[in-house]
Amino acid sequence: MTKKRALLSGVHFMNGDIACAEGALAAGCRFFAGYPITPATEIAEHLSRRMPELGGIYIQMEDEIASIAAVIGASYAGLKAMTATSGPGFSLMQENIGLAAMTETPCVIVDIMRGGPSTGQPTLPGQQDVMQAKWGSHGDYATIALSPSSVQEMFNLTIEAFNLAEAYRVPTLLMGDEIVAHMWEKVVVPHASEIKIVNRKKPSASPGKYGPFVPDDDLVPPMACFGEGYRFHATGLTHDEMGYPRTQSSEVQAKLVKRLCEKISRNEDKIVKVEEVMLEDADVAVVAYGIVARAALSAVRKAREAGIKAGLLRLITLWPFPEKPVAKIANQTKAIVVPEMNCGQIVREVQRAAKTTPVSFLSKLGEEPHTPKEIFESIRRNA
Amino acid sequence: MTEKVEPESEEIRIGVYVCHCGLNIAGSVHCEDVAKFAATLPHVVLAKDNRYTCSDQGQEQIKNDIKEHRLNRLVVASCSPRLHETTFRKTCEEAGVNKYLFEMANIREQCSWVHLHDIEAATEKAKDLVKMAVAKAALLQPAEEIEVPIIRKALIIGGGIAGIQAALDLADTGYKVYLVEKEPSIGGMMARIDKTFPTMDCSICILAPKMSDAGHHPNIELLTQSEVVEVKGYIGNFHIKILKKPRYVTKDCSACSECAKVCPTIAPNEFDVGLAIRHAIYTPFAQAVPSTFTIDMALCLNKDGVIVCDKCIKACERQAIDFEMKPETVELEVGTIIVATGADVFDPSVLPQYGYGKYPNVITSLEFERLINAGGPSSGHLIRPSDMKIPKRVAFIQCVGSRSERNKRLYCSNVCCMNTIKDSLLIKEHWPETELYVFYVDIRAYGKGFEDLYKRARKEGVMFIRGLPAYIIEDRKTRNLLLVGENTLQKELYKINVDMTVLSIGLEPRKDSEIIQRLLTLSRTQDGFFMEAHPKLRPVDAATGGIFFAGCAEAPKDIKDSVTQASAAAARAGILMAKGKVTVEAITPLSYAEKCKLCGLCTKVCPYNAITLNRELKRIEIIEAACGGCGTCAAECPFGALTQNHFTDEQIMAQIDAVTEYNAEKKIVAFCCNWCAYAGADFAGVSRMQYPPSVRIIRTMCSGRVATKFVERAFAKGAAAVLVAGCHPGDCHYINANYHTQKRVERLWKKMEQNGLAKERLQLLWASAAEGERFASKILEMQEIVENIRQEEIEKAKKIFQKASEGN
Amino acid sequence: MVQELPHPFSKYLRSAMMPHIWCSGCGNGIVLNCFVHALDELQLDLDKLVVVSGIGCIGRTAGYTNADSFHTTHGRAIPFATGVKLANPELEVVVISGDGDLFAIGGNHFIHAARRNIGIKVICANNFNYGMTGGQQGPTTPLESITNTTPYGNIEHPFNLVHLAAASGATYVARWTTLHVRRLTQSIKRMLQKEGFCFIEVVSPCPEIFGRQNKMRTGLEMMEWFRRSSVVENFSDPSKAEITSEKIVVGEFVNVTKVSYEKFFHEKLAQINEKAVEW
Amino acid sequence: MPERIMHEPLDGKKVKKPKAEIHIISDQCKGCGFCIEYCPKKVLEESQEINARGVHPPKIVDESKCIICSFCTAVCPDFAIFVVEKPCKEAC
Repeated sequence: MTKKRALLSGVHFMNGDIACAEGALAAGCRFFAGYPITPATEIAEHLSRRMPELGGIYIQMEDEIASIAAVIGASYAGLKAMTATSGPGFSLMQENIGLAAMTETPCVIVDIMRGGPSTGQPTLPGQQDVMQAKWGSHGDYATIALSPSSVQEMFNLTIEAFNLAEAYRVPTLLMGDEIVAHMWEKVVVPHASEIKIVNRKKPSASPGKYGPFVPDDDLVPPMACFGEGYRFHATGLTHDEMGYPRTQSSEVQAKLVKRLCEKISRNEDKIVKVEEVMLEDADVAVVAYGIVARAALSAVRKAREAGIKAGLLRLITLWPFPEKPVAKIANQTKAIVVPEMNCGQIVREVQRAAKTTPVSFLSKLGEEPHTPKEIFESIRRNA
Repeated sequence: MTEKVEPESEEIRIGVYVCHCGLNIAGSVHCEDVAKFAATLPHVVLAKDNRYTCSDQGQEQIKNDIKEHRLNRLVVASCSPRLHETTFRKTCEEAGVNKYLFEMANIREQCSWVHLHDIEAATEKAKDLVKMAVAKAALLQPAEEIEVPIIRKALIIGGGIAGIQAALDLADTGYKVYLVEKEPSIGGMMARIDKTFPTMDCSICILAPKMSDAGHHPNIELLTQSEVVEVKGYIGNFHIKILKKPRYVTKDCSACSECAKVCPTIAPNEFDVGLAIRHAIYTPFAQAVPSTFTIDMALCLNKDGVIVCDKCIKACERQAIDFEMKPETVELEVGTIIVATGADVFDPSVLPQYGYGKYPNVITSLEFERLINAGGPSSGHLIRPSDMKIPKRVAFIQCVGSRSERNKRLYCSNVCCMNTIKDSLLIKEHWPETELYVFYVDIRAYGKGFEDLYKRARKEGVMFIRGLPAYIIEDRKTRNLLLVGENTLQKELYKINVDMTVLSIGLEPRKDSEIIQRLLTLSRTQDGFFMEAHPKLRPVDAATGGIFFAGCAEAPKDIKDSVTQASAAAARAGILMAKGKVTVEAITPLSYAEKCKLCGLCTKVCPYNAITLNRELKRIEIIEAACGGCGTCAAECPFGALTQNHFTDEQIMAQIDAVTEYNAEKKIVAFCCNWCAYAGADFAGVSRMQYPPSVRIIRTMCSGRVATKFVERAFAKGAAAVLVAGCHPGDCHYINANYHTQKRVERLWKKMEQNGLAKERLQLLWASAAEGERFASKILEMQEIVENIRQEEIEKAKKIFQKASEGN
Repeated sequence: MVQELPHPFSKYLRSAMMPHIWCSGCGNGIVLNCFVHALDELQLDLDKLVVVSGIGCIGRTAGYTNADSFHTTHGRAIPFATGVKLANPELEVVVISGDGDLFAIGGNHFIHAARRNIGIKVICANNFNYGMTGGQQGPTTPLESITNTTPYGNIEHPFNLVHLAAASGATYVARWTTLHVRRLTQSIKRMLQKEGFCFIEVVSPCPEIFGRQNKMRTGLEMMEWFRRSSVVENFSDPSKAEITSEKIVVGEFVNVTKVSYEKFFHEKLAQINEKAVEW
Repeated sequence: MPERIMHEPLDGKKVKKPKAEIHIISDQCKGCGFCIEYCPKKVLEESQEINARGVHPPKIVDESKCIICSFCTAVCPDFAIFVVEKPCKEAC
């Protein structure tokens, strides 16, 4: 075996897109279908070279709709599959993200957020898709969304995204932004053997008995793949546990949709990840995610130097929303500052969780994220 | 297309030779006087009489005179041009005179021999004949015969033994052959026969090898289930269109017959005359060539391109079945065509007295062949249909559909006698106890080995009874048959009880003969079989160049004769193709473009489609090679824009004028076609039939050449009577040109009636080359008119046809 | 009338889903019938078969065949199938869907899959309209036809599907009607044995929805139209393969050999991994 | 070949037709009538009975006429009819 064909390990200098791509490979992803779009294109470019080296499939589809559809197909055929895009493509994908949710398809969708709406600012960062990540497709369903704030995390969280997707049979979204995607940083890649990989549960029932949507106690059904002899059916229609359409039955509908949501909410504690910095004695807490969290961190440090007891709660998981960690800091702080590169999306979730604790929102739109100074000013105002 | 050649300016110098032909001519004509008279005629620079002009000395003399006296036109007064024209034409050519500058006066067959006892009249007539010849000679033009290249490929229509033999002979000679057969397999009638007479060979055993040779020969392309739908062009250059019906089975078929086994539909097998069944997908018989199966779509369940039943498709390992096959039109270019379309058999169900079709145990000789055939429905066991039992007493009835006024089949079918004798021996061979009766009119055992076979049959105890049964009565219970008739030898009635009766059915022309006739412009005899160019000397040539006959298409024949004729036809076709080119006699039409009004009449009347109207170039175009040389176009052209080389209007008018210059009112002007009437007149001479010397014959190639203006001219010049004589309708040497003759004569009759002229002064005669008698008696009959005609009548006619007397 | 015996094809159908939802006289059942008939004749390993369909009446086919099957969102059957085929080339992936699903909302996917020559097999039941939504004009609705959304007659020119497929690069293109069940079955067999992107259009009666509005009230009347008008013209020019009330050109139009995307891809894989080892 | 055929085939009786056994699953029938219309031997006709789906399923007119082409089976959209060949002991 030559170096080129192996998975990476050791210390590397790379940008976020490449880190994401390498993370996917490390996680065992062997199928990528995508469509060129700034600022996610490098992920596709990198995988078009790397996938074949590892015996995986890279294909560029005719559009993002086809890309996500192909990803779902590949996943049902047994491969870990991923696509990567940005706002406009993400919108096109919503229909089949819904299908993935409905058919409980393990797959990863990377959305490198840029300025919107519509074509917006292709080359500039944004955080305007985070609500779409939750509500993007029609109907009730649950997904998991993660938010990396460094190139290292682009690598780590991509792996995490695959693990969660496989564990919960759910489309998992990696909500990066233009800066983490294009920024070059040091990435420490552990040896493959040290990386934790989760694979989907295989059915224990024999083909005759198997029902593709009969859940275990964790509400997640074991997943058979095409060609394994189970001869099962899956559909975007409301279906019973055998996978057969039951479009006229209200109880089947209720049971199905509830489970799709609860298999995530019930496992929230296992899923949700946050980073807490200097929160033990904090009077003012900053809640941030993605690239903004890094400005927030230096702002918090500045505040401490200025004698203000500030802390940072960095959201790594956006969806399911880290309800409890936010509620916890709300109880112990006087105020919460939420800087976002949008007109206020996650801030509403924070307010909901923070209940009485005042939450002040710091919006930023345009070519660059908040400066530490801007966030510091806000901390001081709220101190 | 020939352009008018301007007559050479050089002075015309005619030499005339009057032949004594020993005493044949000199016996009743004063040849010296004739020669002297000739010398007085315009342009004649030399006139001689000699004993035998056709002898070597005679010819030498002519050659010398030509050089010495610078002769440039030649007239020989002797026998019929049909006999010696070619001889003297050669003489001319050897002396450097174009052969078309030679003319003959027939003073033997049509003068001395028919007026043996009236030397004066004969001599006068001879002078007239010479005068006519000289008049024409003065106007003769030199001509070159054109050459047409011949495509070295042959089309053979009909895949019976004749077609197969002809195909193999030509293919072995090295020519490409297209063998067209409308049935799914070649083999024809011979494939259905059990044994052949007189040798008793197994028919299919000797045929099958030839069939497969034809099937595999690199030079032979088989087109089965195919029919000729269009024939264009002419000798050496035929363009053929063939409709190839789809077989629905591809060449991949291995003839394993698995498909037939599963095919759910059945029908009687035509090949076995319905005595055995076949399936919708089938091959007519085991040895079929090509062996590829075929699907009878009329029977198959799959209609309108919808496959309902796919059993055969599933059964076929080679996947050779293709319901998508469509009919295709194959286009061929060939130089020669052999017509070997064979014959049909007579349908005896039209004869109620024999109860065929009503009585199960009355069968035809063809059905018998299938019954007695080891490969047939009863696998060779002679059983009678009613109870499948072996008959103890079998009768054969001869001449069923032959030699019969009643059935309008006057001819002998040629094969039935021997076939019956053969069949009777076959029965005796396997079931010696069987009582056999043959009812006949005459037994015709004329061929090699036939008589022996006939004797054998009689020795074996076959009862031959002369006199056909009047009727047959069937016993309802036993299904036995009672034959009742008169034994014409013993002059007594017979009533004979038999278990089975075989009707020895005759052969008749193919029902679709008309189609072939029309496509190839052939002619047929009264019997309906195709007519050869000459019954004795060109027995396998059609009247149309490049087309030949083989087998029963021309007349009923047995296998041996068919094969013989096939090889002959192949040889004849081979000769043409070996030469690679053919010359056409320069008697083709000549057109005066400036007079042509593009009415297109000529294109309509031409029996050979040799004239086409080119509207773009505003002219007619003549294909010399296709032209038969009948001259009908020239006769029909209303504007005198067409004439015929070597039989120009001027030349014929000159002949008429020559005849009518003196005492026209005592003469009959006769226009005779070269092939029938003129030959008939010759025949009258040969058989020394005597008739009045008043007739003067003008020879045309076909009576179709006789334009109304010729007749009018004759009357205008005061001729007493005019005779137009040609071949019998249907026997025309130029397909149907003489129909136009008839129309023209009828038009003239009407005109004469309207003008109060005695129409009997114009007579139309159909006389064959063999009917000298008929010709002679016609002249005799017309002599009446000549003698009784009144002067006023003649003058009246002169006036009425005045216009015709002016110019040409 | 004996009834104990099971239908010979029952083993290819999901008994739980039978009877199917299709109307009386609808051709979808015939398409399904011919499809399983072909499977039966080929003795295909059902464990290696994946049937994918989109939205529309015929979309239910996936659910009815006793194999791995997936009923995707509207128009997305082909890209889904593409993912399946590439992920596991061992699988026989068949897309069975309708004219609206494959050629209106899914049209882009169709032409690109054909262009790439992905080894999936597509059967389109063309019923000339959107049946499931009650009969609206679609990409194959004939000119002047009446539908719920073309009450004055259709003014849009329909797609010639075989021409489209051939032009897009399909390696096998055929059209039959539901009356040509034998040829359709053979055609499906041939298609299943081929490499690369294949397409069969099945002109199929929709008496209840389309027929009703266009003077063909029963399946029989529509089948009669097929019988009356269809002409088999194998390998004729796809651009001339018309469908009119007078003439329906059916037959096999394309049957060529061309390396499939997945085969090509794996050849490349082999090559580059060779190189990689050399490095 | 042009001859008029006047005699019964001698081997006509020898050809053995397979004996069909037609199975109609009445309640699965939706009454489209394809099997009746396109049967090449017109073996079927519409029955008077009304099945579970409220339509008239086909009924057999003359089973002996059936040649087991099985077009009815192939053209039935509802898998409601099929034909098997009777084992020989019954057939012959």
